[in-house]
Amino acid sequence: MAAVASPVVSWWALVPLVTFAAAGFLLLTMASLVRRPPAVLAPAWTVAAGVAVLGYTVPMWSRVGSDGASSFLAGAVGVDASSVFVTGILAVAVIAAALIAHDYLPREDLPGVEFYVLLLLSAAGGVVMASANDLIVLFLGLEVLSIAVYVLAAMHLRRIESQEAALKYFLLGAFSSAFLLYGIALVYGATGSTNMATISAYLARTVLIDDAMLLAGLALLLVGLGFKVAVVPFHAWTPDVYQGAPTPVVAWMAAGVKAAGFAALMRVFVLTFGTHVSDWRPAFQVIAAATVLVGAVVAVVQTDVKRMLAYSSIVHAGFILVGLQAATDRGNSSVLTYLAVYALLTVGSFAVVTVVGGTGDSSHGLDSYRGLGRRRPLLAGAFAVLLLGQAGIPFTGGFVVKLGVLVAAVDMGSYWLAGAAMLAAAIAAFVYLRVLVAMYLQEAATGSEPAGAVPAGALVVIVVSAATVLLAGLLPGPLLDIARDAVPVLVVG
Amino acid sequence: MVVTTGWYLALGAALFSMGAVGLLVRRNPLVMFMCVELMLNAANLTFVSLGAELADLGGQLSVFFVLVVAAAEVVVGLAVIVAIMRRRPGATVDDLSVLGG
Amino acid sequence: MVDLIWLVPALPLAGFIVLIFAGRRIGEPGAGWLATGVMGGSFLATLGVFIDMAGRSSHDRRAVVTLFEWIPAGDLSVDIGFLVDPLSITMCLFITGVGALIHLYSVGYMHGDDGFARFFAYLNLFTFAMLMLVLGDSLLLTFLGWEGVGACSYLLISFWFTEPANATAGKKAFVTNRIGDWGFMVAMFATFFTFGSLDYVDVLDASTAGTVAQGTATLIAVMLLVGAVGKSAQFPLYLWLPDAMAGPTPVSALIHAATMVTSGVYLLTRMNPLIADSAGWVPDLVAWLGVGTALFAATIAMAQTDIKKVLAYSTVSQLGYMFLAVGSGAYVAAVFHMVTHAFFKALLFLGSGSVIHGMDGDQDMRHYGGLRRFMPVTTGTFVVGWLAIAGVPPFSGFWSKDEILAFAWNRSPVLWALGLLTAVLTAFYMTRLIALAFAGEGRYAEQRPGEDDAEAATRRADHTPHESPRTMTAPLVVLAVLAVVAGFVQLPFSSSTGWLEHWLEPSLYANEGHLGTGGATQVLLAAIAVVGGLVGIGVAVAVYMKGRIPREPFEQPILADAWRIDRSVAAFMGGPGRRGFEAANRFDGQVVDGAVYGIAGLVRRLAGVLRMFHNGMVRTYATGIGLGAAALLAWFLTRSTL
Amino acid sequence: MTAVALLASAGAGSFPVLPALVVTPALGALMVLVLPRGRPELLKLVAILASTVTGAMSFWLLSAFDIGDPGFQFLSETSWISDLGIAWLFGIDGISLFLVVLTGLLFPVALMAIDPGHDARPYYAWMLLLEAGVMGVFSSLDLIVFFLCFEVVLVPMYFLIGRWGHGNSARAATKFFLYTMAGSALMLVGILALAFLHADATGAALSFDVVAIAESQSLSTGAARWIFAAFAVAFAVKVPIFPLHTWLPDAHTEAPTAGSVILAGVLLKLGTYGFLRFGLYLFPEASHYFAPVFLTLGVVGIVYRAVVATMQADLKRLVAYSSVAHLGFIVLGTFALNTEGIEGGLLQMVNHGVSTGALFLLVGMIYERRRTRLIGELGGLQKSAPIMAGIFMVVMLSSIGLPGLNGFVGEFLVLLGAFNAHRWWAVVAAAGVILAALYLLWAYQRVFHGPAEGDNADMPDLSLREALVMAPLLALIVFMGVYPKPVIERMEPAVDALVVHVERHVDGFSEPVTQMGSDIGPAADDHGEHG
Repeated sequence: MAAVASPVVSWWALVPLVTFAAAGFLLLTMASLVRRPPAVLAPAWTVAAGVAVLGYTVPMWSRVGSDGASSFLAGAVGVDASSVFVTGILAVAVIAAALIAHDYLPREDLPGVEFYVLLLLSAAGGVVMASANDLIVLFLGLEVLSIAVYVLAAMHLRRIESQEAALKYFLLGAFSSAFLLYGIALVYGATGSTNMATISAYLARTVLIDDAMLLAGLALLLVGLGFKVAVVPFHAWTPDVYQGAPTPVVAWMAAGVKAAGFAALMRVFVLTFGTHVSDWRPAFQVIAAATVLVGAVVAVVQTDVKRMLAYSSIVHAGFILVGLQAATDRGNSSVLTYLAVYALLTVGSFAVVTVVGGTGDSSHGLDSYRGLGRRRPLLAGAFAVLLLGQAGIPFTGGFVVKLGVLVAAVDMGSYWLAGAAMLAAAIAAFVYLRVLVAMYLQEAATGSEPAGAVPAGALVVIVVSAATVLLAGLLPGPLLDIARDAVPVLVVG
Repeated sequence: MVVTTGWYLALGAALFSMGAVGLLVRRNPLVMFMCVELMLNAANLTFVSLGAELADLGGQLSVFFVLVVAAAEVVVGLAVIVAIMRRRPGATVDDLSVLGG
Repeated sequence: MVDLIWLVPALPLAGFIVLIFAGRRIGEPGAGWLATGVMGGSFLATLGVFIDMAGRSSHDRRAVVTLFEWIPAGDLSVDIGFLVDPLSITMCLFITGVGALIHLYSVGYMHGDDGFARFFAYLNLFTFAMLMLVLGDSLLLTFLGWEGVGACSYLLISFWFTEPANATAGKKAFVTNRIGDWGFMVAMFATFFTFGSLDYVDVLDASTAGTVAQGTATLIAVMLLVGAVGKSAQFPLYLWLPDAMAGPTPVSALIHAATMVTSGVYLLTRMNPLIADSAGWVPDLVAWLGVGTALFAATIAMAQTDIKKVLAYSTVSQLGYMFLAVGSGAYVAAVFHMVTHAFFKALLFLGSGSVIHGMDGDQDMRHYGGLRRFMPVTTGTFVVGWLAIAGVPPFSGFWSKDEILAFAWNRSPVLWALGLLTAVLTAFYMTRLIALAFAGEGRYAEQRPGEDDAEAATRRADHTPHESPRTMTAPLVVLAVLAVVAGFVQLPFSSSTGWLEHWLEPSLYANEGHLGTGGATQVLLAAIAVVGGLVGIGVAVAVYMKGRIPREPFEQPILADAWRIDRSVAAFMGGPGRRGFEAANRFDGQVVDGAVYGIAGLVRRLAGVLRMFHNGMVRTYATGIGLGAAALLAWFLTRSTL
Repeated sequence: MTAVALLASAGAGSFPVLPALVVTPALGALMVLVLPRGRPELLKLVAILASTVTGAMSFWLLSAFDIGDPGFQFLSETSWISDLGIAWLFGIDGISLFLVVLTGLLFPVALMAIDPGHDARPYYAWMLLLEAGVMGVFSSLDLIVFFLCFEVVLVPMYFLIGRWGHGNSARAATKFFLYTMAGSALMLVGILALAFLHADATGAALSFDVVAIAESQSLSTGAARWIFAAFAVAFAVKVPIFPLHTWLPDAHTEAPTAGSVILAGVLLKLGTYGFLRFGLYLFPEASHYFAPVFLTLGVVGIVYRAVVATMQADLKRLVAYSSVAHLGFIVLGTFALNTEGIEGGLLQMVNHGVSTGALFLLVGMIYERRRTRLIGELGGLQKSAPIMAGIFMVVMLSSIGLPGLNGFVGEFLVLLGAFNAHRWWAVVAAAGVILAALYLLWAYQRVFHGPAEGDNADMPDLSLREALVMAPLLALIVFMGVYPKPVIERMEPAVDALVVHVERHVDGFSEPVTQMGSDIGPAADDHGEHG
C-alpha cells in the first residue's frame, strides 16, 4: 500500500486558528447539550479564547523572530511576523466584541450563544486570511470570515434594519467574492499557480509576453478585496450595514474584518505582485484619494453617529491605503500600526455607541449624545479621547499612525496623495467635532434618560482602548518597534 | 472546428458578465443571488479550463473549494432572504432601503 | 549746570507721577500747588542752564546730555538724551515760564472741579512731554514728546468727558494730529535711511556738510512739513484746533496757543539745514502755506461769536505767520514771534478764561459787553494783549510781526502784501473782541433771541460778572508785562540789538536769511504795517463801538461758518466716508468670511451630490462595484502589453 | 552643526529647564484632574501654582540667558521615535526666549484674573494643557514635536471657547478648530518632505532637527519654495494674515476672557513665530522669494482690518480686529528681512501679547459687570469707574503706538525696517497708525466718555484683585516703552544671525544698509529735482 504523502504541518503556527475554531465548535456543542448555560459562560469562553490567542502570539512572535518566516501545508499557509501581528489584532477585536456583546445581547433579548460561536468562527477565518499563502486559501478564509458576519449582521431579529443590512452585505459580499474568485482564476491562468510565493517567484524571474490576463486578474482581485476593506467605489454598503447591524457586530466588522482584509490586500498586492507595483500603484493612489475625500465629505452631512463612524472608517481605509500603496517596508509597518490603533479606536467607539444606543439599539442620532459630557463624564471623556484619536490629534495613537502612513507616502514621493489625505483629515475633523459639540457644548435634550452605570464589559473596552490610544500617542516607541519587525514575507513551501 | 481553451474562457467570461449584469438589473433577491451563483460557476469554469490547459490539478481542486463555499453561502443567503420575506412578503431589494443617505 | 538739564523734564514728570497716584488724597488746592511748584522748579532749572549757556562762547553753546540708551536695534541706536542748545533752551524758558504761570492760574480757574488733581496731573504730563519734544537729542525723542503732547492734548480737551462734544473734539485733535505724525514718521524713516542716525547732531552736521542729495533732503523736509502742519494747525489740518477750545481755558492757553502748537515751527527751525538742502520750492511752499493759513484763519476770526473761537482762529493765523517766517528764511523771526505770541496769546486766553469765569461759563461775546466795569484787572491786561497782537508799537507783537513782514517782502512782495492784509484783519477782529466784551453796556441781562423763560435774564442779572481771584489775575499781570517788554530781545535798529539772533546763531547753521532791503525801506514797511494796524482798529471801532458802519458786511455767514470747510469734512466723514467704512465691514462679513462659509457650503453641496449614490439601494451599490470593476479593468488593461 | 552637537558642547547634565516648562503645566493638569471632589478652591490653587512655577522658570531663563550668544541655549534632548529620528529636542534662542516668557507671564495672569464660573476642573486642566502645548511650540527644535504642539493646542482652545464662551460659542469654536486645522493640513506633508529630501541630499539619517536642516540648506530652490508654501499657509491662518482672518473675530468674541487673552496674547504668536523659525530660518530663499506677497498682505491687513475694526458694534470684536490689524505689522517686519524689521516684529509680538491681553482682560471685566459688550449700550463709564478708565486709556495708548509705551518701539522698528527694504509698503503701513487712533479713540469715547446713564452710572470700579492683576501688565507696558534695551539686547544676536543666514543663502540679497548722502531713489521722484 502506497504511503499517502502527508504535508508538513507546523502545528505551533496553527494554534490561533485551531483555538478559535475549536472554541467555536465546542461552545456550539456545549450550548446544544446544556439546556440552560449560565449567561456568563459564552462571553467568558470567548474572551478566554481571545486571551489565549493573544497570549500565544507572544511565544509565537519570538519563535518567528528567531526562526524566521515559514510556510507549511504544502505552502498553502505561511506564518510570518505580520500574520502574528494581525492575529493579535483579531484576538483583541474578538475580546472587545465579546465584552461589548455580553451586556448588549441580554439587553436586546437576543439569543446568546450563536453570536459568540459565529464570532469565534469568523475570527478563525480572519486568522486564515492573515496567514494565507495561497490565493484559494485566502478566498476560503475570506468566506469563512464573511459568512459568519452575514449571519451576525442579521442577528437582531426584531430590527428590520438589521436584516436589511445583512441582506445588503450578503448580496454585495457574494457579488464581490465572485470578482475575487474570477480574479484568482485569471491569475492562475496567467501564472500557473495559486500559491502566492510561487507566483511571486515566477513573476520575479519571468517577463510575461502577454500579461493582459494577469493584469485583468489583478483588477478583479482588487475589486474583491477592496469591497472587504470598504474603499471607494466599493464602499457604499458600509454606512448602511454599520447602521443596521447590531453594534457589537459592527465593532467586530470594523476592527477585525478590516484588519484581516488589509492583511490580505497587503499579502496579495505588495508581496505577491510587488513586481507589478508600477501598474497597480496609480490605481491604489486614485482609490486612496477618492476614499479619503468621499468618506470625509459625505460624513459631514450625517446625523447618525453610527453612520458617521462608518464614513469615518472609510476615511481610515483610505488612509491605510495611502501607506499601503508605498509598497515598502516602511509602508507595510505603517499599515500594521494603523490597523492596530484603528482597531482600538473603533472597538472603543462602538462600545460607547452600544452603551448610548440604549435598548433597541436605536438611539444613535446626534441628539442622543447631547449633554453627555455632563450626564456621563467618564463615558464622554473616553469617547472624546477616541474621537480625537480618530481625528488624528497629536498625542493620541491616531496621530502616530497617520504620521506613519504619511511618512511612507512622502518617502515614496507621493506628495499629492499625502496632501489630499491631510485635507480629508481636516474635513473629517468636522465630523468628530460635531459629536464633541453635542456631548460638551449642548444641553441634554429634555426627557433623555438619566445617567446610568456603564455596563462592566463595555466599560473595560472603553477605558482600556482610550487609555491605550493615549499611551500609544505619548509613547509610540514599542508599538512602532513591533510593527517595524512585523513586515510580511512570503516563503515558498 | 476545434474547441480550444480560449472558447471555454470566453464562455466563462460571458457567463460571468451575464451574472454581473443580471445582479444589477433584477430586483428579486433570490434571482440576484442566483446571478451570483452564475458568476461563481463562471469562475469555476474558467478554473477548470485553465487547469486543463496548464495540465495542473490545482485548477480542478479549486473548484471543489468554491463549491463548498457556494453551498455555505446558499445556506446563509437563503436564511436571510427567507427571514426578510417572512416579514415583508414579496419585497424586492428596492423596497429594502430603510438605511441610506 | 548743563548736566542738570534732566531736572527740567524730570520735575514735571515727578509731579505727574505723584499726582496720578496720590492726587485724590492730596486734593485741592494741594495738588495745584504741587504742580505749580514743580513747574517753578523746572523753570528755575532752565534758568540755571540758560545762565550757564549764556556765559559760553557761541560755538560752545551746544551740549548733548545722555541719560541712557533707549532703542538699540540693528543699525539704529537712539538714546534718551537732551540736546542743550540755544534753541531748545529758549523754548524751555517760555514753556516752563508760561507753563508755571498757567499752572498758577489754573489753581484758581479749576477751583471746585471734580477732577482737580487729575487736571494738574495731565498738565504736568503735558509739560514733561513738551520739554521732551524740544530737548530731545534726536528726531525720535522729539517724536516721543510730539506724540506725548498730542495725547495730553487729547486728555485735556476731553477733560470734561461727560459732554460728548468735548470727547469728540479730543478725538478729532488726536486723529488729525496723527495724520501729521504720519509725515513725521516717514521723514524719520527717510532720515535714518539717508544718515543712518536720527540724532540731531549727526543729521544736522552731515546735512550742513552738504553730503545729502537734494531729492532726499526735499523728501525729508516735505514730510517734516506734513508733520508740522498737523501739529501747528496749518491748512488743511487746522480743523482740530478750533474744536480743541472745548478744553478748560488754561489748556487752550498753554497747549493750544503758547506751546504745543508751536512745535511745528520748532521742528522746522531745528531742521533748518535740511530745508536749506532741499529744493528751492520747499521754503516757498512753507511760506505760501503759512501766509495763506494766516489770511484764511483771520477772515474766519472776524465773524466768530465765541470768544475762544476768535482766539483759536487767531492762533491759527499767527502760527501761519511763523510758517511764513520759516519759509522766508527768518528763523529768528519765527522763534521771536513764537515767544512774543506765547506771551500775548497766553495772556489773551487766560484773560478770556477770566471773562468766562466771570460770566459763569458763557463764551458768547454777544452776551458780554461793558465788562470793564466789573473786571478791571482782566480788562487792563487784555488790552495789553490786544495792542500786542494788533501790532501797535512798542508792544512785543509789533517787533516780531514787523521782522516777519520785512523778510516776507524780501522773499516776495505778494507774501508781504498778504501778510499785511492779515495784520489789518487781525487788528480788526481783536478790536471787535474788545469792543464786544469790554466796551459799551452789559448785555448779559438782556432777553436773548429764542429764550422763552423771561425770568432767565433777571436771574442772570442777579449775579453780575465778577473779577477773578488773585491766583488768576496775578499771572495775567505777569504775562501782560512780558507781552509789553518781550519785543526788546530782538530790536531791528542795529545788529548789536538783535540779541536773540546772536543767541540762536549756533542752532541755525548760518541758514538765517539776510535782508537785502535797505534801512529806509524797512522803516517804510514798518510804518505801513503800523498804519494798516491802525486802520483795522479804526474800522472796528467805527463798526462795533460807534456803530457808524453796519456789522453785516463783515460778519458774513460763510465766515462764521469757517468757509464751510469743517462742515464739509464732517459731512464727508459722516456720509461717504462712513459708508465706505461700512462697506468694508460688509465686505469682510459677506465676501471674506463668506468665502469661508462658501467653501464649507461647497463641501456640503458636494456631500449632497455624493449622498445620492448612497441611496440605500443595493443595486446602486452593486452598480458602483460594477463600474469600479470596469474602470479598474480598463486601467489595468491599458497597462498591459496587449 | 546640529542642535544635538550644540547640546553636547553645552554640557549635558544640567537641569532640563525647557522640558520642565512643558511638563510642569501638564503635570498640573493631571493633578487638577485627580484632585478630590468637593474642594473647588484647591483646583484653582493647583492651577495657579503650576502656572506660576512655570512662569517663574521662564523668568529664570531671562537671567540665565547668555546675552551675546546667537545660538540655541538650554538644549535638551530625549529620544522619542527613534525610527524616524524624532526626538524631544528643546532649545531657545533670543527669538523664542521672550515668547516663552510671555507665555509664562500671561497664563498665571489669566488664571488669577478670571474664574471659569462653572466646570472648574476641566477648565483648569485645559488651561494648563494649553500652556504646556504653547511652551512646546516655542521651545521645540524638532519639526515633528513642533507640529505636535502646534496642532494639539487646538484641542484645549476648542474646549475653552466652546464650553466657557458666550453666545454662539460652539460655532465659533468649531470654526476656529477647522479653519486652523485645515490651514496646517499640508504643513505635516511639508515637514515630512523636507526631512526626507534633506536626508536624501545629505546622506544623513532621517532627522527632524531644525538646526541641522536649516544649516545645510540642501533642498533645491523649487522644492524649498513648495514646502515653504505648505508651511506658510499654516502660519498664515494662525497669525492670521489677510484674508484668512475671519475665524479670529468670531473666536475672540465668543471666547471666555481667559481664552481671548491667551488667544491674542500667545496663540497668534504661534504663526508669527513659525514664520521666523520655520519660514525664514528653514527657507531663506523661498522667504525672500515670497516676501512681496506677505508684505502686501501685511499692509493690506493693517489698513483694511483697521477700517473694519472701526465699524464694529461689539467692543470685544473691535479689539479683536484691532489685534489682527496690529499683527499685520509683525508680518511686515518679519518679511522686511532686516534686523530692524525682524526685531521690531519680534518686539511687537511681545508687546501685542501684553497690550492686547490687557485689553481683553479689561473688556472681560466690563462684560462681567455689565453683561454686554455692545458699545451702544455702554457709555460714560469713566465717571463710575475712573481707575478702570485710566488703565484702559494707558493700554489703549500703548496699542495705538504712543511713544514711551511699549507698542511704539516695535511698530517703529518694523516700519523703519520695512522702509529700508521696501519703501512704499512702509509709507502705506504707517497710515495704519492713523486708523488705529481713530477706531480705538472712538471706541473709548463711546464707552467711557459722555454721560453715564442707567447701569453704566453705578458700575463698580476695579476691585483690588483686578487691579493687582493689571499691575504687572501696566508695568510692562511702561517699562518696555521706556527701556526696551534688556529685551532688544537679548534678541539681537539671534536676529542678526538669522538675517546673516538669510543673506548667505539668497543670491544677490543683502540687508539694505543706510546710505549716507545718496539720493533716496524712486521716492525722490515725486518730490525732488524740481527746484
